[in-house]
Amino acid sequence: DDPTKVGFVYVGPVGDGGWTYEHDQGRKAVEAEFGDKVETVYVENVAEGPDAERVITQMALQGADLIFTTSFGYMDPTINVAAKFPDVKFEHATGYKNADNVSTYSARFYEGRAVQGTIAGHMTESNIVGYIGSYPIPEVIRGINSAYIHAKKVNPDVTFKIVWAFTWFDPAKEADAAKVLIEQGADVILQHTDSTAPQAAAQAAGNVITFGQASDMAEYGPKPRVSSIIDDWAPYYIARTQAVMDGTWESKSTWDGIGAGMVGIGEISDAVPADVKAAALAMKASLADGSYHAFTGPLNKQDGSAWLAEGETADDGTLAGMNFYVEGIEGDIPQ
Amino acid sequence: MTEVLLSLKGLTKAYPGVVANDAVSFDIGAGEVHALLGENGAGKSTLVKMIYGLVKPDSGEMTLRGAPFAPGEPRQARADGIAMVFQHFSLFDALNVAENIALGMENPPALRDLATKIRQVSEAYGLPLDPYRTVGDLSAGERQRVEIIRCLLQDPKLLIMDEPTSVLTPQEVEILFLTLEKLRAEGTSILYISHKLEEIRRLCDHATILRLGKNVGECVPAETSASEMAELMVGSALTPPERGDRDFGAVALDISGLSVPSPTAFGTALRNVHLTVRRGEILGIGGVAGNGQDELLSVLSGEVQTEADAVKLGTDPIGQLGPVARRALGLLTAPEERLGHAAAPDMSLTENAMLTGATREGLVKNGFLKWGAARDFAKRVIKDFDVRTPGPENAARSLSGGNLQKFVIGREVLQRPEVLVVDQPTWGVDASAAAAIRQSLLDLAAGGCAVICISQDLDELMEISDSFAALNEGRLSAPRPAAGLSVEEIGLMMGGAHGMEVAHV
Amino acid sequence: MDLSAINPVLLIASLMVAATPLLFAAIGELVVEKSGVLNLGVEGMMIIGAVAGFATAVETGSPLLGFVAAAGAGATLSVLFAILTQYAQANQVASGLSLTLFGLGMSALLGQSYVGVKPPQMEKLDIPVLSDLPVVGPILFGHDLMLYVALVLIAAVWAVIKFSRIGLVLRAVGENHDAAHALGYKVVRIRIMAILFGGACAGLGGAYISLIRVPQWTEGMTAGIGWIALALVVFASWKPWRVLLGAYLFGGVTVVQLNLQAAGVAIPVEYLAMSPYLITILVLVILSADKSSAPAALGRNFHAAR
Amino acid sequence: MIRLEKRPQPSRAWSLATPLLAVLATMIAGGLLFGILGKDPVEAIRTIFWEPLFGEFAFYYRPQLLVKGAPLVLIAIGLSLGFKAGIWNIGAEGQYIMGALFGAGAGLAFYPTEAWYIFPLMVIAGGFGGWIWAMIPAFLKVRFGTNEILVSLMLVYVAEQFLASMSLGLLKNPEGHGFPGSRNLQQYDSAYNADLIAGSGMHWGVVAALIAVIFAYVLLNRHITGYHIRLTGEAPRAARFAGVNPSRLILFCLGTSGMLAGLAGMFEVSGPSGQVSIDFNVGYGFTAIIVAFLGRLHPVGILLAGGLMALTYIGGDIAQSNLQLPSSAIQVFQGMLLFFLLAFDLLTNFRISLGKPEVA
Ligand SMILES: Nc1ncnc2c1ncn2[C@@H]1O[C@H](COP(=O)(O)OP(=O)(O)OP(=O)(O)O)[C@@H](O)[C@H]1O
Ligand SMILES: Nc1ncnc2c1ncn2[C@@H]1O[C@H](COP(=O)(O)OP(=O)(O)OP(=O)(O)O)[C@@H](O)[C@H]1O
Ligand SMILES: [Mg+2]
Ligand SMILES: [Mg+2]
Repeated sequence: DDPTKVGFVYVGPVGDGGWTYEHDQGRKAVEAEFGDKVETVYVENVAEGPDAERVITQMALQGADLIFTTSFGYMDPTINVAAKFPDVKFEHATGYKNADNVSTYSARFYEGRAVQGTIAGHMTESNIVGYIGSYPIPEVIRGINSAYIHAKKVNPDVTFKIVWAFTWFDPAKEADAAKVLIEQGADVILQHTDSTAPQAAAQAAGNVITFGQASDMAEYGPKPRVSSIIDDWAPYYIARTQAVMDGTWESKSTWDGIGAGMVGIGEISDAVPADVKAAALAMKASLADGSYHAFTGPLNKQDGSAWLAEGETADDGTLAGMNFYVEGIEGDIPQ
Repeated sequence: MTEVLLSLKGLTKAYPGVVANDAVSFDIGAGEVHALLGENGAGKSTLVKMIYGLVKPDSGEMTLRGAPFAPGEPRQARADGIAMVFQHFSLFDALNVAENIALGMENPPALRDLATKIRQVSEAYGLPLDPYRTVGDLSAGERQRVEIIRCLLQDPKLLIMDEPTSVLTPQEVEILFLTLEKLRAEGTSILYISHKLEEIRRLCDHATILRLGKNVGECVPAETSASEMAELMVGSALTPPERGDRDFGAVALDISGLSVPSPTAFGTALRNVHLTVRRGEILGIGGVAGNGQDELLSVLSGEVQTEADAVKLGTDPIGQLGPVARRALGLLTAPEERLGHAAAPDMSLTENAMLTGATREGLVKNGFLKWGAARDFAKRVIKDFDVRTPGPENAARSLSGGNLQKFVIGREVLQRPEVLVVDQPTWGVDASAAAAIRQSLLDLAAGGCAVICISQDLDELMEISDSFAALNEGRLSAPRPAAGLSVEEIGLMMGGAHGMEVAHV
Repeated sequence: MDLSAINPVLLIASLMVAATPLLFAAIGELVVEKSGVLNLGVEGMMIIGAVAGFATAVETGSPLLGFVAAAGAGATLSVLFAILTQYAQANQVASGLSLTLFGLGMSALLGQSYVGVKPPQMEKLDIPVLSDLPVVGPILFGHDLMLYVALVLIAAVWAVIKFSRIGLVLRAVGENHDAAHALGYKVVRIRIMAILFGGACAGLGGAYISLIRVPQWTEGMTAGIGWIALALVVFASWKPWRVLLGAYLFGGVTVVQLNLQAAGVAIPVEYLAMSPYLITILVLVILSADKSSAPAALGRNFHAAR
Repeated sequence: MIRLEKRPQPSRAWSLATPLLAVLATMIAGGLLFGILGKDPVEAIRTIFWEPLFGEFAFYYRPQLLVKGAPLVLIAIGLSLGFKAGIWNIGAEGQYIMGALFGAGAGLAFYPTEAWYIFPLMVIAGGFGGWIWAMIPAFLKVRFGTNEILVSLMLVYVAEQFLASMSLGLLKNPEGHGFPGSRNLQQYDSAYNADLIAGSGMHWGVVAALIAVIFAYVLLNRHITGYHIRLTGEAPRAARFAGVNPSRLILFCLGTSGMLAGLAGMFEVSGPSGQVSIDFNVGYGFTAIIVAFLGRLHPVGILLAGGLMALTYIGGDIAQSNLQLPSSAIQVFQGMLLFFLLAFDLLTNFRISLGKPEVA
């Protein structure tokens, strides 16, 4: 019988080396897994808004059984199209609107940030950690908070210098941002932008460590890149495709982390001392088995007001819309 | 005849729709001053461009001192000792004199040595020049000097001059002639193009006459009368325009104490200009190009605005009015530059009729254009002024220079102006059409219109004007009755010879 | 806020790096505009240079060969512009824009297999002793070869335009093409050479981004630098040394705003991010009084039989 | 030998034929490119040009052509006025953004009030936003002679930053769980620019684009302002002589193009797009420049060019998903289209002759 048709809508080019690239790796994994039983199609560089709605519709019209829309901005278009094609299943990444035939899925990257923060706190000698943010949205703020909390935990003297690039994509600017942070004393660079420009800047500077973002960036190991957070969509995509084939697909919201394999922690390199590596792996393990939550009280907000009491963990709603720094981080979130 | 320097045989060059040169043959002797005569468009410039290697002949050949000569580019011609002063200056306004000259030379010395050399040569030939001045700031006469010195520095065997005197005052012409005679004495041949027949009679040893691209005759100018030469050029006899008696009425246009800074980087400022024209009067304004003619016309057309009182139409101050308002009041103008100023090259004649006719001919209503009426107006101009064109839908660019000029003048004349200002009304127009245009100006004046005619053609001014004034570096001499003015007086009004005294620094 | 965290020496050294792609592209465009041609396709030529340089460097292992290839690629793309404007008499603004569109697409096609690849590194010159000097060491002697090449290029273009015959002819052609033609200069040929030079320089600028400043290849990575280069030429009133000044100023504003952010200065970030563009506009306004040096024939096409 | 001879006047026949030739040549060259990329050239070209118009799902794509083409046409019409007069507004993208921000801002200011006057107010605000943004380069050009190409372009980057800041701040949806982006105007009846006939793609922006085409046609052919615009472009000195005030013309052309770009942004944000977000703008302002030239700055030409461009976008996306053609190949294809059009334009103004010129 007919192969199951799976469509992917990408916001960037598959060659961006980051976000879209990893989604496309997931698509390839689906093809590898199911062979002739699936047919995958994708359209890249689809702008959010009416173009997205048109491309999603087009996939639905042309017989897709399952469509993954892989950018936050595709949320309303996905919902709109889904209403017109009740028999097609939709999967929207990073959003919060569901429907009978629309699931949402996202990854708890902040768990990875917790591991990074642990390593960063141990490794920094200047006690200055540089952080390159793209736009001040909950996703990015969550990462900053998580990294900070865990760096602070192992190194009370640590401070974060945060630079907002105000762009998703401008390698030259990212490189400049990394250089500026290094010049101002940072010896650990965390980034929430997808290019390897900061890695290269760190390498050029010498004694600075970095982490791969979105993809492993192993080519910069063992140093500056000492580890990485990898978006690994393959298991999810395979599982959801399987569900459609089996007729067991149901609408749900998925927010998976290290435990489910959606967030991968890249090989921790030998540039990290054994005890630090052990601490990081322990953190990873406790996050993976659920014995520890990255946002566990006592935690205060930046203004000193109480947020989480001793032992209390953050609820997903607050995390999803996080728009504040935790206590200790300097500077304001741009509004 | 002496030894032949350059011999032309059957040179032919065709452009789409015109044969610019049709089997032209003649010889130029060594040390000879050879005139090339012909009406506008007869093919003179084309011919000399072929000698200079700028234009390739379709057929025919040249020999230089007996050897075949076919320059592929000006560089080769220059290497063979040919130099040329262009009709339209080939100068670069933003560069200085020395740089301009270096550009016209094959192997110029270092700029500093060149500057010294320019000073030497220019003084030796009585054409003083400061090598470091920016060319854009020079007067027309000085600019021509740059061109001439550029040639002289190369020790030319043949010097080609395409209408060199049209931009000079009589005194400057005198200096130029002394230079040319000196060159002739040194054995340099000169190929000299001019419309001024008296000059040619004085200077040239031999003349070749072109008509519609063909060599239609030769003569020894000293032994031929100017009118004989003119008839050879035109192919028929000419009738001069008639000039009826006129009475002057009230003052129609009054300019007093007008000073305007130069609107462009390389323009001329107008300084304290006074003039009045009465109804029925034709005021001729002479002067060498670049002495403020363009600027004066802009001030009158309304393109450049001044203090309200500086320009009065009758008694109304109009200095602050724009072109449209002035046209409405009856002050019409026709600038010198036909393509791009008086007319838009790529637009049809109908559209060009709209350009100035909109107001007075009622071609606009509530901002909407009446194209039908515009077309009728264009047709009327074409018919009344004998503009040769298939119809009003043709682009202005497709007309010959003379025909477009007739259209431009006709467009203004037919709008029944109270005051008409024309700049170079017969520039590039053949003799009979020129006569028609002049006649129309005279008729207009006879009908009570005040006319200001700015021109560099002194003969034209003497022929039609009642009073005469001259522009010199933005200053206007006091108008004097035209009748009885001598050439010397006119020359002095035009500012004498620029920089007769050494250098103009 | 801690302004003392900003190290002025390092700031100057890194703004020099940030300015270098601009320098290459702008000095090339300056030569093009001096010849009277306005090529708005700088962005397209830069990105083609970026991908060609990157690919070549990766394949051959030599960043220098990469730069050679980048210059070649930029020049090759500019041939299209030359054909359109010099032979087909097409509008220069439209031709330049189409060049950018085409270059962006083409580079993405060519670069598909180079995403995520790490290029060979260009060694810093590290002149012994000199680069260890305090202050001047990192600023003057601690850079890669191409940064110096850019500076030499500025000096060379300045000297050629000011003192040489080629420069004189170039200026003449940009000033009055009809007169230059009448004197026998090959206007079209000279302009094509200038366009090719501009393309090669833009290519170098692009490769500097993909091989040194970032270094990596991703689609669209020039992210508007080509447009800034165009603004710089006007900003510099067509004077080479002012291009240097302008490039350092623009690079400087960008680097300084990031420095201020990192130092925690309480200016809203989005306004800091706008500042390079706003300052460029401001300087354009201030300098627009000086019109004299604009090539008079800029943007006008030349057709010999006029 | 090949030589070019300038025609005494532009050839009408060629000016109609060259766009067709250009499309044909692009199909051939593009087919070649697709072939090199390992795709079936005929199938690819068919997918791009045929599928959206007459394919199986044309019922859906045809309205989409309107949705995609309308903003392009609306912006391009405005730009063409300036381009005709030699005034180069390259920053329509910024004006589009500002129009959207002003328009959406005006609508959201009333949320959740429902009233008939909200949408008209948004239209006015959107037009004003684009207009004011274009008046910056216009004013600087008139007052200081600053180059409008560069200023309008720099202002695009400024507008993008402003957009980001607005969608993260002032206009952020309070019910959006902290995510960037405004409320969806599609869910706010008084502000929603819905299809006038459901599913037709015919929203107010399409109507505005058609009105703009007619307006521009009348302006250029029947009205003195349009005549002055053309005159200024063809012969600036003659325009001054005719009485055109260059400063006023600059203000008019930049202002109108800014206003139309702003309207396009407003109609887009309140209709097909629905919300202001960081990446709301998708390059219509730049693509419209190409559309304007593709349509040879003629209103009807622009209408057709906008349709053609929309076709290549929609067809290109179909080709991507059906044939796995990379999106960059589509971009190259569009670049080629413009190249060929510019190159063939030569035939309108020049005659190409081989060998000797004929003599009449
Ligand atoms: N490049 C060209 N293309 C087409 N026709 C041309 C070209 N140059 C000259 N012509 C035509 O050739 C003819 C001769 O022109 P030419 O310039 O040689 O005349 P001329 O005798 O120098 O006239 P004038 O006294 O006005 O300078 C004219 O009809 C002119 O229009
Ligand atoms: N550059 C050119 N390109 C094409 N055709 C030209 C060009 N210059 C002139 N012509 C054509 O050559 C013809 C003669 O032009 P030109 O201006 O030389 O006429 P003319 O002989 O001087 O006439 P008039 O005495 O009326 O000025 C015109 O029909 C014109 O169309
Ligand atoms: Mg003539
Ligand atoms: Mg002549």
